[in-house]
Amino acid sequence: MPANTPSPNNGTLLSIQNLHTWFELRKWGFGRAGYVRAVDGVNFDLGYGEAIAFVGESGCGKSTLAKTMLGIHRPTKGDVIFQGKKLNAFSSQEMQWYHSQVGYVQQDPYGALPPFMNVHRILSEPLLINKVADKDEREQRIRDVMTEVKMTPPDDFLQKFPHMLSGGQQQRVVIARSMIMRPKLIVADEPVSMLDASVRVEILMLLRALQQSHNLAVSYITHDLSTVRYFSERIFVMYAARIVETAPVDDLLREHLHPYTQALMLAIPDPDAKNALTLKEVPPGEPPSLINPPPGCRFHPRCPHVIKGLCDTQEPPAFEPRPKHFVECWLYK
Amino acid sequence: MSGTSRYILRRLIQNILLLFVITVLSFAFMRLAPGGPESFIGADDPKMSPDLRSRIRAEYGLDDPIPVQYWNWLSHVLQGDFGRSFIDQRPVLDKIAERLPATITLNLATIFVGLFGIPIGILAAVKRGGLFDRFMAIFNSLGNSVPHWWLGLIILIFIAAPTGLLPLGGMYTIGKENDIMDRLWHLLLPATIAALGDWITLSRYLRSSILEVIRLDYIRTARAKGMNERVVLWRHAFRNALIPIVPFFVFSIAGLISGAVIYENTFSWPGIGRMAVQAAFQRDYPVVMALTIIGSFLTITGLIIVDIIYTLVDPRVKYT
Amino acid sequence: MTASPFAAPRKISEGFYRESFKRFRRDRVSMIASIIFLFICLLSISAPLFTEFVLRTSPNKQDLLRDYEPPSPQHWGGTDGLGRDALARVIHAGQVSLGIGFAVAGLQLTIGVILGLIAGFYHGHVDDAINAIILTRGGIPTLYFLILLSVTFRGFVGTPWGLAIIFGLLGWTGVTRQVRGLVLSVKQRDFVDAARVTGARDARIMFRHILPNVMYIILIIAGFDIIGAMLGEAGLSYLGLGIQAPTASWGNMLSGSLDDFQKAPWLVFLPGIFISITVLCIFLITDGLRDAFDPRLKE
Amino acid sequence: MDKPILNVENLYLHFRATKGIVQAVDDVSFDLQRNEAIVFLGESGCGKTTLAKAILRLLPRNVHKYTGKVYMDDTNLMELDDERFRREVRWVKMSMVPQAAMNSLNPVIRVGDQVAEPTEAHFGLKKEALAQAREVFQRVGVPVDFMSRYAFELSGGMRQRVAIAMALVTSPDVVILDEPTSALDVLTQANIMNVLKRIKKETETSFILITHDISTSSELADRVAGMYAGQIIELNDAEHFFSTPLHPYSQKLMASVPTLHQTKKLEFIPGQPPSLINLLPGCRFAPRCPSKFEKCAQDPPLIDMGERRKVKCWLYANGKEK
Amino acid sequence: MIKKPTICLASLVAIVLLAACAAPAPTPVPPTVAPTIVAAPPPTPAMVSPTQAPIVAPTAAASRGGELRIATTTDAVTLHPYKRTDSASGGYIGRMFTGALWRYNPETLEPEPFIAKAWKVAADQKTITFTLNELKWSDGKPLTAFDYQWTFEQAMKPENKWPYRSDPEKNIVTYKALDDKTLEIAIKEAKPLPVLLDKVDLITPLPRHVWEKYDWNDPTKNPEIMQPTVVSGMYLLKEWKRDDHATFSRNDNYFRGSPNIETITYRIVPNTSVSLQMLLSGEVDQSAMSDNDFDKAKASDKLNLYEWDPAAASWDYIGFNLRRAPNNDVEFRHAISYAIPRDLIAQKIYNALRKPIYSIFPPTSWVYNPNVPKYEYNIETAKATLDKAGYKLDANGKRLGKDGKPLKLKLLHETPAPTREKTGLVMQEELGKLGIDVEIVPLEWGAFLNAVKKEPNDWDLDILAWSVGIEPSGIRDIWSEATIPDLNSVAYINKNLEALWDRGEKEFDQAKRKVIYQEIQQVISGDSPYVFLTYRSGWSFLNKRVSSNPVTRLGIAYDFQRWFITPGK
Repeated sequence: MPANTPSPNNGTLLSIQNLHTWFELRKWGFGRAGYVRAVDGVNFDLGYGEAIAFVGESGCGKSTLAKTMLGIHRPTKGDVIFQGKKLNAFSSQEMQWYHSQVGYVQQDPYGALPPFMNVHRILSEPLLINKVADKDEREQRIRDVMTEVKMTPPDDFLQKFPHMLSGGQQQRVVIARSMIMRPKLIVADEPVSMLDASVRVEILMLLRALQQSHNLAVSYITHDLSTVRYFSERIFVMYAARIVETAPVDDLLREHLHPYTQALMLAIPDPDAKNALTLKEVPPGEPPSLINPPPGCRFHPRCPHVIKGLCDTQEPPAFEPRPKHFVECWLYK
Repeated sequence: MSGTSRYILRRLIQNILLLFVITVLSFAFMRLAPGGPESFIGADDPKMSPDLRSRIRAEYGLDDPIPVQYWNWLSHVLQGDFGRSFIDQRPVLDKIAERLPATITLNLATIFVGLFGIPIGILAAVKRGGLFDRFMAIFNSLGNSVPHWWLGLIILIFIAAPTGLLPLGGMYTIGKENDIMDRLWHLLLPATIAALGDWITLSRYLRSSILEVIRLDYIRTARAKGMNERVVLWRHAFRNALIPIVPFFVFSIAGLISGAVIYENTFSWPGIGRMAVQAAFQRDYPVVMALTIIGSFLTITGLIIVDIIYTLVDPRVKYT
Repeated sequence: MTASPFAAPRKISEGFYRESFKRFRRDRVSMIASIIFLFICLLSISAPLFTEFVLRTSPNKQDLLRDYEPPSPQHWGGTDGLGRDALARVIHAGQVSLGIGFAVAGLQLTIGVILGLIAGFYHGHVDDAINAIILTRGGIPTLYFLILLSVTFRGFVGTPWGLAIIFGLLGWTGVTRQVRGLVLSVKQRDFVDAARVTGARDARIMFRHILPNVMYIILIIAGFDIIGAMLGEAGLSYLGLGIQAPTASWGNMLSGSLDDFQKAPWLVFLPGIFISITVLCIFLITDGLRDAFDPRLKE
Repeated sequence: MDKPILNVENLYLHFRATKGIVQAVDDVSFDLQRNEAIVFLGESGCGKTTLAKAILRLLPRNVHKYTGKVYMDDTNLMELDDERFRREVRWVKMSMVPQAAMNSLNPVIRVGDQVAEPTEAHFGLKKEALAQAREVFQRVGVPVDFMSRYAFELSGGMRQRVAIAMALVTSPDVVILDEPTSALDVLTQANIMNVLKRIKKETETSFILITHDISTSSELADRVAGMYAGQIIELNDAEHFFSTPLHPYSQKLMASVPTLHQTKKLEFIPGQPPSLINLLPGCRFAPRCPSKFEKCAQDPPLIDMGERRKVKCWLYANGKEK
Repeated sequence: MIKKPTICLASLVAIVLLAACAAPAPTPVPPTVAPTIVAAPPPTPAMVSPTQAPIVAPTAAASRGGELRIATTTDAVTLHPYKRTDSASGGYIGRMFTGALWRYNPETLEPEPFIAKAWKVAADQKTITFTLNELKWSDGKPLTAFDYQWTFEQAMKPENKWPYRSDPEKNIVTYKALDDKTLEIAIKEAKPLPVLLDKVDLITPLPRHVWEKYDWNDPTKNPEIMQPTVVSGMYLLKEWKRDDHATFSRNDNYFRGSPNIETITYRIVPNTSVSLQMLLSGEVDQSAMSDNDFDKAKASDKLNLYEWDPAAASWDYIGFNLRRAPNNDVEFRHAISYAIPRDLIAQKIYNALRKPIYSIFPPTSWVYNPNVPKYEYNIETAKATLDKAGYKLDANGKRLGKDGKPLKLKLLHETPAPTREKTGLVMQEELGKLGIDVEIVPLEWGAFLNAVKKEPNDWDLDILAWSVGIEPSGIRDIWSEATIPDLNSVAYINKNLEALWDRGEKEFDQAKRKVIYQEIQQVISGDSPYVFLTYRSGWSFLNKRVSSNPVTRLGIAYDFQRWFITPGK
């Protein structure tokens, strides 16, 4: 069991072990220029019915992690293990089965829906692909799932094309599609960041409700720490392709150990007129390139607490300074 | 070595491979031709005696195994020896070298005239919906629907011949080889007709490209900055609008070299294009082969030049 | 759906294509061009009937005593050097010219779209290989290549099918390049990943999810392919390398009649007008399609 | 209270579209004091970006109605002809930080030149323009040697700073910030907001901040204008708006903002904003409003609640808070 | 000057002409300076057809100088007299080199000395001795019999690959210079004088003193091949820009006196439409043109038209592949012959610039036999002949072969060649009336030759042409069994006929020879291995400012040095 992975209470649905997803930078014609190390050594377990959240800035590799979990990208190293079975070893039939077990909710609902299909067609696709042969059953399931995502009556929507729906409705269709095969796991990659503030909450609540009523495991990926507490049980903070801190939500919000998490918490404002009066302390610089990440701790060039000779040379392992609270930082050694 | 020159070096290497493929293709075609290679060297001439026939076979090495033949041929080509023309026994390269200046002159003139598409495109874009724009739209549609060589011929026969305003072809008036004005006068119609397609396409593309660029954010920013419209157009819009046009030049260059074949035949232009057609009828395979290879070489060189221009126009393009 | 208990009153749905075609239908120029083009196509398809029942002649019926007759009520388009009815011949030649146009477009699109989809979708080595072919093809000037082919395979190049096949084989790279570019961008769109996570296999993603997104571009490319093939055939005929008589095409009628310029100008202008009008119509139609389908104009 | 630096009265900007008239900016009035920052808050499609364009007269071709008064220094900018507006207002009195700096910077011109450009264009001094650009680069925290780079060579944060530098280089009275941080990461966002705050403190500049991001907007706002369906529905000082907003929409909106540092019950607004085409008469929020009553069928006026607070809601018809 | 081989596939000319132009039309061959020398003159006086143009006889007052401008669609490919096979090159070479020991008198068409002052035939009728005139190369060096001998020796070397070597190889026994002025040539078998002259006059001498230094074959090692500097003919090449123009300036050392016209310029244009425009506008004096443009040119007031009945003819025909049925049935061939409207073909396809021909010799030949069967066009006769021969119609109106299957003939012709195409189509139409289907297979020249000559000879009809000289014996090769399939591509075998040819070549009495050749015509027409179609009549347009020689049956091109240009006209 990898060190930074608190074990779930009710059995492991999905286990990520030492996962690396690198992308080759190709030169035109021949040769290669290097790799983008989008996911570079990630471990965690996800229990049945558990909701977890990945938080990180854009480019930290969280979307790649999501796509690797979903089998869209093949891991360069390490394994995605679903119900004890390694994804890498799946045949294409097994992969299809796996895809019926997972759902995917993306950031941009309009982009996630094929523009040339109407809602009915979009929802039929997974059923057809997974060979639900009976037409009536398909219709029944389409209507059921539409009701579940609160698009009622379904007939008002089924013949519509995505561009005729509002952003919130589009995202409901996306959720409906991801739910229609009755999956065990939903990966939601920034499901609300493109939506307006008033709709965001609605969609998050819908997801939460579905998670609880169906005992779904949900992996919620976001850059927005403030929505996390309303949604998930555990938080994984990612920085430069690695998970730097993991803890149950409340623990983490109460006590953030990693300097990066600390900076993040500090930078996120709550709406308050007083904000205008003070300058914030923000770490300088920008996240490193994933082609040549800095040696040692990847945050060390920006870290206010950097220990010379240690942080800049050795990659920190995961420490567990508090129970179930893991952090990759030499400060907690 | 900078990224760009490294890129160009690599392009060159690739292009050598590419030319190699082209040599294999053109050699293979000759072998595959119905009647075989003998048919090209007139071995089916009824007046030819059998011993002459076998002598010719031996001379052309037709009795060697095919890879050997190819290798022999290729090693000569690499030394710039494309063999002798079947028709007049002259070295093919000499024949081509003699014609190349004419073709290059016409092509450069064509490019030059074609560039007039740029102001037309700009004007049409700036005065979008105006009289000029609409006129050009009609002109372009009509101009695109007529084979241009045909148009050229009609002009020759119905305008140039009766009025004597334009020469009926040729590069210069015989006896006035050094008269620049006379040469330009002879270039006028061929270059214009040959450039017509480019003209039309270029102005159309540029127009839509400018219209596209004009509605981008940075143009709005430039306007918001209170720059006057001319500066906005020239400094901010034009260069950006050119970038998507660059691939057009790629096609244009390939088209030029091919187009020479047609227009040189229409306007009695003594370039390689005419030679190609003649060689085709004379089944002068060494010439056709060499022209294909040299035409490819020219095209590829043109494409590399376009690439370099690309880096000049667009700082974002850094080849690695 | 009809047999299903869920058969609900079907609402009129407006997909992208339906909407775009609606816009297209509103465009008067495009509609007129479409009608004329359709008319020319129908005329060509029904050439045997048309010539027999309307012109009351046949394209190959000779009358050496009535050669080079200018247009008259009896021969609307005049007659040629063998006393054949020029209009009847032009209409029959339309079958060949348009046939070549459509065959070339079909061939180029079939090869080009499939390879473009594959190249764009799989990227990597397949893409490199296809790119290498495109690059090689792009490095050879078309006409020289055609001359090379016509020197070696003259008989083949001179037949309509041969010409169509050669144009098709030479021209698909352009289609591939465009389709590949589009696929590369469409592939980035989220619904492709979404389709994959629903378990769709590659072929399904390519043909059912990506292809519809590039379909309208393909329609436009098809127009240009037809134009290119028709004008290309005419150009080759001019050089004497096009379709060989006795098969008549607009191209070889046009270039063949150049000899008759002085004697029978109508023989020059008749195929010229047919080529020009057809090309112009296709040109206007594709222009209209582009406008109708341009997503930016949707606002 | 000083005379406002900018006073907008009854500004309308309507467009023609195939389906009808888009009432993107519909009777907007507000004023702005020197060194004050006003935030226009609203969801996407409420017309806030169009408002910015209307003020700077950056109009598309399909304008249907463009009326109202925009006063700066006693001049009604709406009465100036285009050429004078260009020379005397744009970047002289008012500048703008456009949405998405990547797109608003010309990809083929070095950023230093782009920043220097307004000075050069309006004051015609090439050398000084570059010197000024250098100075403003330092102020917004961009290394001076970045001046010779192209936009694509900069990170998102740096680009945004360049865009801000460009807006500040001519020291205009008013800077319009159109979603200046929306595409950026949290830490970068905080950095940019720091820059803006510092500039606001150091100079006399007034800001119009246009955003949908309520939390971030609170970092700069002195006053808040809530926008809904092309109209201002509430004008309030930041203090009150973020804690006790007046309009039911503002209240609901504030309730939907998740907070990090304190726990609260999140709410949402069912339904969706109306399309700006073919709007029905009456309060535009009424269909979604929990406090809707008969009067809402008529268009409510912008009711003055005193202390520069205004609200467009019948609930306040008698001038009192609910 | 270069000898035309007695027979040549006329199509070779056509194909080369066509090579450069896109609007292919058989174009009149540009005038060659020297007459075509083939055989003995006819005893009858030359019949010169009426001409439109006034004939300005060259006089001493003829003005000297000026430039003759000629537009042509085909440029020469080589100037090597022993490499060229095309007529354009032949034209250029003819301007520069003269070698003809004798020529036909343009008026009487009888052999007369030319470069040779006189000749003497030995008693064995095998050896002939020529005495040469006082001759100079253009560089002033003497042109001697040794130049002839040297050139002959070079040309006959197998490695030098003279395309027309086989004929002299067969006939010539000795070819030697006895002194500077005397050339002795001997052939294998005794022949009558016209045949003898025909066989021995084959060398255009090259300047040995220049050429000896160089390689014979390789243009890179022999600059004279592409740019001759020392010539024997009327003109020197001044400039040659390939596919653009060639300029010639006069040779003052020409043995018959320096020509009047100072320069000749050929302009190469891609097609006859353009060259015609140049002719009409006066930009050139003489031009290639299509038959169809004849009327237009005739109507021009700038041009003079010259017309003549040519002494030697080029005629086209439809050949029957005699290897297979039903072509091997002479009745069938006769029937087909009846179905060909020669008059219409001549008038409509060739714009009346060709005339019908019924035999292997045109009516202008001294051996012409007017009594050969003509098979005048008559569809009913054709049908009747077929019916009689047992080719019946079936219910669908299709003609059945002897095997009971419907007849389907495969017609090959060369392409691109519009007149052949049209002829083919007429053929198809007319045979259609007989109930016979004709499948037309147009083939590019090389492929065409292949198809016609090579196994399995899968064809029934072909369209071709022969160019025939004045001397009748030269044409025998195409009828001999030995030349199957090269020249005798139809595989026509008739032993009696071959005996007649032999006799014709050995008979010394011209009158008896005529009888023999008339009999030959009778036999061939009776056998009908070909359907003879048309022969080309002579015509030429010249700008009025150019004054040529009087028109004879050799045309106007003889004695070109006397042509002149009236200045300012």
